Amino acid sequence: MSEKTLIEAIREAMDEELARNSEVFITGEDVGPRGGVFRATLGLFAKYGPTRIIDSPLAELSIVAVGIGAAMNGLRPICEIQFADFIQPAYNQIVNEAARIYYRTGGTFTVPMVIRAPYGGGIGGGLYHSQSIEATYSHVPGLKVVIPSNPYDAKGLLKSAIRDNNPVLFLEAKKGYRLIKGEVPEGDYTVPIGPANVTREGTDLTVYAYGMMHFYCQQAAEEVGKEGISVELVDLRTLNPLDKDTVLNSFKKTGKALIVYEDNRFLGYGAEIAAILADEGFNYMDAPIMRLAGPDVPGVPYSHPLQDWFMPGPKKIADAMRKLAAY
Amino acid sequence: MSEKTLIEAIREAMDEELARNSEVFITGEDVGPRGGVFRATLGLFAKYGPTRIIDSPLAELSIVAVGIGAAMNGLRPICEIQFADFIQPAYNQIVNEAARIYYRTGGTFTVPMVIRAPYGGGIGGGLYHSQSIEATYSHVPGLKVVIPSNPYDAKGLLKSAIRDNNPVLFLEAKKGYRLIKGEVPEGDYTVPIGPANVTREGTDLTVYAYGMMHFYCQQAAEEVGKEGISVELVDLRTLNPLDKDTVLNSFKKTGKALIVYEDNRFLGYGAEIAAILADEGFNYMDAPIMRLAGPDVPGVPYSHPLQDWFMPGPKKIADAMRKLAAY
Amino acid sequence: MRGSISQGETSMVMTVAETAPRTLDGLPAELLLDMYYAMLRARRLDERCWLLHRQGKIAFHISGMGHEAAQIGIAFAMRRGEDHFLPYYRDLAMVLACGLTSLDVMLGVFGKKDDPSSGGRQMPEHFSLRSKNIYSVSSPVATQVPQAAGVALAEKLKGGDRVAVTCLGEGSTNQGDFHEALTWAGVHQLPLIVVVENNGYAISVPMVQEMAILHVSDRAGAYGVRGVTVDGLDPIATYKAAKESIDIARAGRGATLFEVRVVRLTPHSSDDDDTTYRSKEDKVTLKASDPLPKFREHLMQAGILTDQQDTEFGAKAMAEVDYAHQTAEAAPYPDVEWGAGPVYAP
Amino acid sequence: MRGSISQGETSMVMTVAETAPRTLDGLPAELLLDMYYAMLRARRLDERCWLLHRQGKIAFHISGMGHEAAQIGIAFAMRRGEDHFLPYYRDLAMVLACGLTSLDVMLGVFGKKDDPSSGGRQMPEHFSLRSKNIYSVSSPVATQVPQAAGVALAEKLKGGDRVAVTCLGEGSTNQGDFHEALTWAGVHQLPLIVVVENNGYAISVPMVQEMAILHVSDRAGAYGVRGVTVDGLDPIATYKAAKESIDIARAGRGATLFEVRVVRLTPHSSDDDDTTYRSKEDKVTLKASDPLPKFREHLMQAGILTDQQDTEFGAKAMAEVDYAHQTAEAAPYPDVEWGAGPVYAP
Ligand SMILES: Cc1ncc(C[n+]2csc(CCOP(=O)(O)OP(=O)(O)O)c2C)c(N)n1
Ligand SMILES: Cc1ncc(C[n+]2csc(CCOP(=O)(O)OP(=O)(O)O)c2C)c(N)n1
Ligand SMILES: [Mg+2]
Ligand SMILES: [Mg+2]
Repeated sequence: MSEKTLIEAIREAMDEELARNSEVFITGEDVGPRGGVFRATLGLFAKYGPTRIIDSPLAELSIVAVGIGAAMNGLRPICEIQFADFIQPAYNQIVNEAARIYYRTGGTFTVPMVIRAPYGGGIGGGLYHSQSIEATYSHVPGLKVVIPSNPYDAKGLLKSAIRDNNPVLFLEAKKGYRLIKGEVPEGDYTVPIGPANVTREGTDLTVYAYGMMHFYCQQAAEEVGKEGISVELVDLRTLNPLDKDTVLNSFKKTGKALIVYEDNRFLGYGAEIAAILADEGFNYMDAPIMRLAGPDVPGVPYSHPLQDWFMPGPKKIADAMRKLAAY
Repeated sequence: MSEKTLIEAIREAMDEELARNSEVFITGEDVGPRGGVFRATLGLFAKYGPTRIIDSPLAELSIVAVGIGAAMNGLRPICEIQFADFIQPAYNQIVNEAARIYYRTGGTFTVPMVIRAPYGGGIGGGLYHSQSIEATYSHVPGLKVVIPSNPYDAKGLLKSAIRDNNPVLFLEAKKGYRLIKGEVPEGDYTVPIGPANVTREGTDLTVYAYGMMHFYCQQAAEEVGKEGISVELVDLRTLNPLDKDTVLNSFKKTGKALIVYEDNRFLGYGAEIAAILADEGFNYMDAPIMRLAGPDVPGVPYSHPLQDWFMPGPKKIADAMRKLAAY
Repeated sequence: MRGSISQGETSMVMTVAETAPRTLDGLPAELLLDMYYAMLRARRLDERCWLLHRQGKIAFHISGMGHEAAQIGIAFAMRRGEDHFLPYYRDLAMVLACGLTSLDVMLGVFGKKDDPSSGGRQMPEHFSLRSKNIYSVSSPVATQVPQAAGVALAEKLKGGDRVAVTCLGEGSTNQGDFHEALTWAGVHQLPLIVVVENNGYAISVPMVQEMAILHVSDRAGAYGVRGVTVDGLDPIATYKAAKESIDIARAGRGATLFEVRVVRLTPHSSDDDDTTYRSKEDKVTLKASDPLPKFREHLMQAGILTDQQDTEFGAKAMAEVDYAHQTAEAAPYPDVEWGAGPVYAP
Repeated sequence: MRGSISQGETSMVMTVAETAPRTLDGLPAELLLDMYYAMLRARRLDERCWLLHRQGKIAFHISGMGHEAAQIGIAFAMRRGEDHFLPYYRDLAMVLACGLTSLDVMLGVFGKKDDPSSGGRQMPEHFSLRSKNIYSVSSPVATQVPQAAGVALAEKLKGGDRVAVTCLGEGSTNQGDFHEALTWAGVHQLPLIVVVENNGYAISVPMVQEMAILHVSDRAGAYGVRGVTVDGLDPIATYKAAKESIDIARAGRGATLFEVRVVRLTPHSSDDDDTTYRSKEDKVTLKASDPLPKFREHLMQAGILTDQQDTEFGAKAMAEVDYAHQTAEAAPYPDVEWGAGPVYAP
């Protein structure tokens, strides 16, 4: 066991799965000799060669579609999208194709593929290198959506995703690639796709988050904890299909919910959590269901005062926790 | 004033705007001599000729992108997408481009365009001729999303959309094209983009709907009205930006909310309405916020027993109303 | 779900008169008669679907009439049922040749439970059959083309010797999917045949409004792949050209953009009315291009096909179509639980 | 928002010695010196950005070094500031030539309030300037190409005589957007020039991995538009070819796919490190291709440019860049309310 960064854990998962199963291959822009623009595939080209690590043409639609075809023909592609923002040309292939093939063929064809994409803001990326896309894609039945919040989960969940027989969109908080560190066991283990994780027990309120925001929520919970506010923190991890039981059980305990996400607020992922709680958790509601999210503007602006204004972070989160606790 | 169908109202709006403003033109697949596969543009090619009514190549990305370019260069394109299902190849151009250009240029460029698309199921269209796409696109700041539920609004809202200086996604309930009829004044009038419409006053519960589902909700409300259940019905009409005041005001009155939509339930449009009510309407909540929606499967299945199983209709809606009223 | 249902289907054993010539245009008589029967059967099935639609018994049909010669020419050049095939909605003759039965198709047309393509979840003509490597037809056009590139890439990575064949209409080549697929095909020299069934129309839009070139195969030069145009009304010419392209692909020498010039004898689909964009005269000319009577004539003139044999074929095809239609009409609909899923594979 | 800020920028009035030759390669000396200065100034500004990045003063820069000759050749063939221009992120020299000032660019680089492209909302090099018909650069590559087709279509529909020029990298031609745009260009004979700045790499991926053709202009045949490849290291050759293409487009005789062969002298961007995919030797060769000293040499040999004139140009460019840098650095950031919108146009 040793401490690794989020991106190291991701690389290790791919490395081990490539070694373990010859059906696995990687394609995407600059994944070869360059090792990816974030270096997620660093060293893999040298180790596995050009038939396992394939630099794709600059064309996301085809990265996904070629992945779909290869998956239907018995391989397990890992498709890297350079930034989540650039997945959008592939939207049709993901939503109308990858996610539907199993259902539309009555289960006779499967599409075991992983689409990895770095998402999120706070890195000076402006409108087009900062996007959060989880809500849009979690609305798609047939697709699984996973976002790890720490290196241990990242490795274990990515391995599960690669072994899954369905298309999995695996979103990685790019801001956390080197910032988030944690213990990661050597060798094989998996974390199942599905279950959410109560990462902090508490009694006053429940905070739901994932990815980078979960990291910030931990800091904020720590902070308000010193003031006597007891926060229960639920790391959703798998956004679709959602672990509704864990979501509801925590709410039954605290009766207060704050959902934190950096995507635009309106119809962002937190809307569904709030809607579930307002229906199935109605009897336990002690306060308004609150959401802290990115504002409804067309993207994270570049200039740093504007970016700071946009992004939720530990301070804004702690304030929201205080407000809800005081309700 | 005379009774017209939904599609006649839509055609009339386009006809009048084409006559009124030479900047307006139409492009899309089969919009020319064929008059569109649903005949929305019937007769317009003969009247306005091939420079105003332009049959496009079979390529939705470009239908939208060419529209964006033409709009930036001073025209007002109406882009017809044959079925909402087929808008997805243009997702990137709509979301990353049309919706962001005004913001990303600091307001120096505008994109005054309308994208019309027939949406919704119940017409034997299977997975790919039945989709509801409003939630996905309503999550996009910078884009307006409009769905009329009756011919009067359709004509008035479409005219407003054509005159609007922003990209407007105008979704038309294809099931209602010929089924939904109503009085439509001759000549010019507009219905503003923005305000929701309380189409039925009631005291026991509020039902939120739009498009085809609003039509069915009217029937269901009528039905349960006979049983003494008083339903207030809110036709949202503009889904983004949402008229939150009307949404909240009705809820303050009834304390009970049912949101009806045919899109997949999870992260469908109703999630946001529920989330808003659970936050800003908390003090008025007398019952769980209920949603009646399409199930979370990858599309409306074709075979009619399966389609019936999928689609919400007057009966299922009436049952949901009864259940909520009885809470 | 179920596999393909073959019960009641007759096999295609031919009884060619002893005296008949054994080859024509370099092809054996048996093959030509098989091809002819395959075209004929597809046509009869297609016609029945139109009839059922007019009778209000089915909700939708989209047809391959006029495309059969091309499709059969290509199908017979494949290792049918082994080579990967990613069809589009007009490929009725081709999916039948590759392994779907008439009953399978009819079950799909009626939206019945035992439809092997989707169990009634998809619209008619959204073919698939896992056991025969017939991949699933989608409605958004051209999505299958880059998927076929992926199928071919996997084949290459696995060291297999199957080729991937995919079809689409000429209008659909305007989608970005087509472009991106051919780019991969060129860069990786994929064992891929992209068949463009060029019938001159995308619903109502004539080719001149769709692209400013005369031959879709002119697009091959943009990708460094072979480009071929053949007369898709001639099954023999199509067969030979397809065979060459497939052999090249199988030998690892790269992909072909394979254009077949065909005619669309019907409106676009049962929802279409083509009177607004095709004149009556055009339709008369069209009829004269019908590849089925042409091929019958050609075989008869060569003495390969006799009147009697043709009558027998016709009767056999009708029997198969009758059986398929009646069985499918009587078959059960899916249970409603089948709508609910499973959504995810285990 | 604001217009372009020109205060402090010097105009490009040239003081050519009486005795100097008046033409070279058929072009007037004034034009050539203007072009040279435009290249030089862009280079100096570009270099300053890299310096600022190394000093940690700016967060990001993406560069046009090596592309300047091509860009200036094309820009000077346009009606600059009138013809529609949809650039991409490497078009620094070209946007400067079309109407953005060095200060405008620097304000963008520093993310300052008065950045006329976006008011600090967009990343550096996401140029736009409404008053000069410079349309807005997006990050997703190639999206501007079908938009440019739309701009050109509108021009045609309005009966205007402006052409639309758009640029992208060779790797980006693999996007479906490119394909669909060229299809429109062919069908409607649009007044459109699609410039492909081919530097042989898409970040780290060499052209051979990107497409199986030698010249991007080979793609023109797929669309029925003109295809041209020129040496983009030669501003004069580029200018002449661009002029011809633009004249044809303006005369309503259709679009051109215009490939310029250039070199990328820097890593892809300030975030890139190209040592993993370009060898040291390659980089030496690269330097030898630098179009700026080449053009200087050419003009000097012809006696069009003198040492003294060159020194003056250099000083002027440096003064402009210093001014732009210092002014932009000192300029205010946007107020936070500017983040909030407006999101919708009134
Ligand atoms: C992405 C997409 N857009 C639109 C449609 C609607 N549509 C179905 S078939 C068709 C025309 C196809 O023409 P072509 O590719 O020439 O094939 P053909 O039908 O002539 O064989 C259209 C527009 C669709 N299915 N998918
Ligand atoms: C749709 C999309 N995918 C990926 C990227 C990331 N990206 C930015 S530039 C680039 C390479 C572009 O190469 P090329 O088109 O040759 O232009 P060059 O940078 O060489 O001028 C990539 C992959 C992007 N901006 N947009
Ligand atoms: Mg066609
Ligand atoms: Mg390049």
